[in-house]
Amino acid sequence: MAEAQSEAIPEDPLHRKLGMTDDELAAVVDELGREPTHLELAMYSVMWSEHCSYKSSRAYLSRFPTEAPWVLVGPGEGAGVIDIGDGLAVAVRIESHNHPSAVEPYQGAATGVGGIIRDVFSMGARPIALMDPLRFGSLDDARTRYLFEGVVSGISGYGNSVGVPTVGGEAVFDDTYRGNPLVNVFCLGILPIERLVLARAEGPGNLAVLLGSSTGRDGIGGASVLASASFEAGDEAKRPSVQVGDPFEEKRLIEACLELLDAKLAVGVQDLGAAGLSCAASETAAKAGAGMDVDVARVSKREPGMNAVEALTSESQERMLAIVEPENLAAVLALARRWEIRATVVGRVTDTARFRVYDGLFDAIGVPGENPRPPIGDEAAPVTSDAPPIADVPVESLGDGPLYHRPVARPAAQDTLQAADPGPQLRDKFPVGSDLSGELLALLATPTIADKSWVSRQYDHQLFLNTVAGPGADAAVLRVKGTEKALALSTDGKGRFCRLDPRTGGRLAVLEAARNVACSGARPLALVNCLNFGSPEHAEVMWQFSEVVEGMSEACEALDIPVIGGNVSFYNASGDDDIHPTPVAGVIGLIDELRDRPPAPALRAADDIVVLGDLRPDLGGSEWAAVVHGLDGGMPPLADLGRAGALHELVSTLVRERSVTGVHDVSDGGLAVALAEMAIAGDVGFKVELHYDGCTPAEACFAEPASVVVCCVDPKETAAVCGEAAAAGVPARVVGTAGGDRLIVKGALDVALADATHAWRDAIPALMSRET
Amino acid sequence: MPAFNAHVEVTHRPGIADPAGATVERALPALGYTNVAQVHIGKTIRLVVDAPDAQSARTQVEEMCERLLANPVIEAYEVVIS
Amino acid sequence: MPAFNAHVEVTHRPGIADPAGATVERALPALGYTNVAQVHIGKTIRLVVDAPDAQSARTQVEEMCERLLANPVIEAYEVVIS
Amino acid sequence: MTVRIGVVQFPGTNCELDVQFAIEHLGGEAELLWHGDDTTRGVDAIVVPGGFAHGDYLRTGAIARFSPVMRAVGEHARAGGPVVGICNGFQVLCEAHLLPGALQKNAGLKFLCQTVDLRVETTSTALTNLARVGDVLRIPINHFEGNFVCDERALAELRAENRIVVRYVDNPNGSLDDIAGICNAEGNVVGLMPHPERASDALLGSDDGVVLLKSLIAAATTRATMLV
Ligand SMILES: Nc1ncnc2c1ncn2[C@@H]1O[C@H](COP(=O)(O)OP(=O)(O)O)[C@@H](O)[C@H]1O
Ligand SMILES: [Mg+2]
Repeated sequence: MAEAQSEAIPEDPLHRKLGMTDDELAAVVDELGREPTHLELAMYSVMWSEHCSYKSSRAYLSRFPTEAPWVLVGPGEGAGVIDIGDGLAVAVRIESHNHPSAVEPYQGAATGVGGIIRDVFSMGARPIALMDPLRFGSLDDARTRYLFEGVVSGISGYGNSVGVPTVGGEAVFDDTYRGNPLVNVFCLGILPIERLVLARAEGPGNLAVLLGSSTGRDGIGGASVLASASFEAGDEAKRPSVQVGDPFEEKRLIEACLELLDAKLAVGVQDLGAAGLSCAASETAAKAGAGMDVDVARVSKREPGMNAVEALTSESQERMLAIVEPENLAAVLALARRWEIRATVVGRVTDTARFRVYDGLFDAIGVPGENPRPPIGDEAAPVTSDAPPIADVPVESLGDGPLYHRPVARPAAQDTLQAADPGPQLRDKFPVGSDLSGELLALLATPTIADKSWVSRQYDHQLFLNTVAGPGADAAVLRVKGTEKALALSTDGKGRFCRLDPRTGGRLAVLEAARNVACSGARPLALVNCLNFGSPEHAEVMWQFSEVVEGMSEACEALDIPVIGGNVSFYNASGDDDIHPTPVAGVIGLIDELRDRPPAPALRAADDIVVLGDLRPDLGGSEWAAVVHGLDGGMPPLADLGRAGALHELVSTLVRERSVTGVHDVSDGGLAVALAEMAIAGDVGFKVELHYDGCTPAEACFAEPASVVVCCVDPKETAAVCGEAAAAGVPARVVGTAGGDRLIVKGALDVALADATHAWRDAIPALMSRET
Repeated sequence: MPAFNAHVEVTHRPGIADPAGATVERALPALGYTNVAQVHIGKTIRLVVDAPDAQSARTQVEEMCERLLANPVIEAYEVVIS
Repeated sequence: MPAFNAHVEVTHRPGIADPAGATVERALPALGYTNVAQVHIGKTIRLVVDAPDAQSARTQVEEMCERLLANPVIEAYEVVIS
Repeated sequence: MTVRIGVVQFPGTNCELDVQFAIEHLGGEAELLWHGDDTTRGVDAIVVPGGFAHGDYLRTGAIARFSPVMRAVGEHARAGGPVVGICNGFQVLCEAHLLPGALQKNAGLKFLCQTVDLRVETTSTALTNLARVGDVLRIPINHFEGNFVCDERALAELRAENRIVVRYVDNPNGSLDDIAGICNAEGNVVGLMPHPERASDALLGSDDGVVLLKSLIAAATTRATMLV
């Protein structure tokens, strides 16, 4: 490696500029038995970054229960895959694109959608649904409105065009996210089981074919220090780190890759995401226990003068790597030509167990034209050069990043925070007999609770003719064509609860998603999670992280839901303040037989209203206490896993049997808000009486107990429903009836349905049309 | 105050992908134009602004570009006042 | 054959509504620009065309405009060759 | 007799499988027509479905209309064969001059996916022959560029010749004269922004689109009979 010697890194602590510690560099030197070349150092720095290596979180993630007979692929692949019977499987993945979206909301969100979709079709699944759990600061702030507007347009612009409907999501507003919005995206795909493919570079002699966009200087990030000619500080600012998404390219890639897999023309497929080609090529080889030679000269570059570091670490969008047997190459190139996508042989699988990069290894047959005029391909790729590699490392070592056990400490202020129970103050302020009508209207108009049609109307949520229940339902329900089955999806997670008590908060995130899925009559099959946290270098954040993972794991175990994938996003902070710990749980449920539409979260006139579950005065972290009254301390609601499981099973059964005409779970805003939402959806009022031991009327209305579901029941069925509840050990109370045009909780509130509807429906549009 | 015509052209910053331009470039050969390259698609904004003088008109329009008309993170712009 | 730079500006035909321009015009006062009117948003296409001379380059680009780059039902265009 | 309905597929089209599914669900037979093939393969009727042909870059439908298949579609249309453009397909038919006018960005400058009420204005078309004038159908729209515009002469002609096929009851996008769909002078070429295939099954919330798709199948049948 004569060349490597001459390129050996200077005294200058370049590795630190790349975000590597001295120990990490020492580990690289140890691994290689020499100093790394610039290119090698760049590859290690991206592959060993927090984002790619999970070095701070890996130690905890193994806590999640991941096994069940129906799990085909668990965490660690592009997407988790479960068997849903009938020869079909479902691939699911969730990911964050928080930081890119804070810099450029439209493109940040758009490329987040593009990336998650690639994860899903890289498994051989056709992506059929997206969800977008979003968190922003307060909409009173103009910058937040700009971010919110941009993120929603970005998801709409990319998702609609690429042809994957966005069937649900969340939009939560809390000051903790002011400087650091959370943009998580969830994608689900469906596949015949025999098309399942893993990202494996099997078979020495097989070719690595780069499909899709040309490679530009986008998103090179930290490695740009190396990419610039003179290693002057500040140079990196000149490079575009914002990536621009091209949904049209991605749409063609989806079709081409699925056709490729249907025709069995590829033995493995992997998307290019973080760390670009260096990650995709080395990972596929490492997973197969093989080696990989990459020819950087063959990478189709968007700009002149790009060097090897740039070509290998670029995060240009809409690119895939397919591992192809040489005899299938011609067919692959023909298929790529039909879909007008670029296809270039950039590497070959070896049996060396090493990842080697060459600048000129293959002969270029069929001269690659200049961008952007595909289809471009080569007919074969014989080796023509015997120049030494410019990088040569053990393939395993790139993926084997360091593992950190960072300091963990419960925050000193945690006790004080938990002791600040909002209950007593609110009890003083709203004694029995207070008129709570204004409180209800205020809650309905908080953006977190208010109607999200402003968002979901911008999303195609119907493509593929599967959407039985879309935005507005507790869980999205998608029929599975060709079967009687349907899938139910929900994403949830409340950062305020996790801040008060992360373990309980972790449990609550899982419970809420599972509860929503139960409301559609489904049983939960799997969970994916996106863990959004502050800096792992803060011991308090690591404590929150470990507790949340513990809480989520406990809930998953209790409810028997395997975790099949996830994503960790650290370093989320507004200024110096870490965000509230915010796990998002995405639960996928299965309905075995769906013949007609499941009951909506709506009231039907003249039906009885039945409340199932334990009402409790849990106000800590509630929308009413924290947002309406600014009291954000206390303990989160009790998360009794056994009680929750019983409730979910009962609700799911009642819905499946169609014993209820409407159903909705209690979450943000409490029981009164759940009832009001059902009234608005059904365009009918209600009259109920809420008196419970230990709860004032205000607490009964606005507390957010974890396991409560409201049902609307045909009076002829009420006795039977209560009987089933009793048998399941779940409290059931008939609280009143639906009817009229007023929302009435006796002795507590009385609001015109029209006023409630306006408050709820107009809140977000009014804020978004604000001009200052 | 006199009125000035401002003409703003907003383009992608160098190095930022231009999918629309690339797609048009790919389509042209099929229409018989094999002699066309480097297609880039941008945006123009024409407006009339009241200002004491051309210099002040330019300053204001440039400020509008930074704040609203262009996205400085990915776009470059050019202002012509007449 | 020499290469020419072509710059095409596509605008709304007079009488055709320009919703994007109208929206920007409505947004500007809130940012403090009360002195702006007649906002129109259009599109530019820049390309490089090989042609024997400037006149032939122009003829070809105009033909591209008629056929592809602009929609004569709603749009007008202007070509500058350099 | 089984009629064959061709559904055009451009790169970027995304509603082709939905249209095919909905037609087959109603007993028709549908097959995809690849944009690069200069033939309609003898189908009896053609749907140009929704989506984002060529990414909608430059202008919706602008690039798609040059695909080889569009020459064959034009021929089919001029010979009186039924052609229906849905959403992006409507935009393509306008660009291809098979229908007058153009579709601009929605007045609110936002993408809109929502179910709207449509009033049927004429039944002498390939898409409405089984409906009744005045019927109000609940059908989803799903577009950013659905704001129909044309010059005054064209509008006068559309009105005079009774060629406005469906109107929005509550105009969501600023379309001229509340136009949601129009047809050519013969009524065999129809373009509309709403998606009848998305309202073809009560399980999905509405089956008001069935009458439109059945009309298309009927038009295809008539056409096939004529040609026999
Ligand atoms: N960002 C979004 N994208 C799409 N749908 C959304 C979004 N935010 C909220 N929704 C939809 O609005 C409805 C209400 O959301 P939410 O209040 O979070 O429901 P829940 O409390 O049942 O979890 C859901 O159907 C959800 O899918
Ligand atoms: Mg819910």
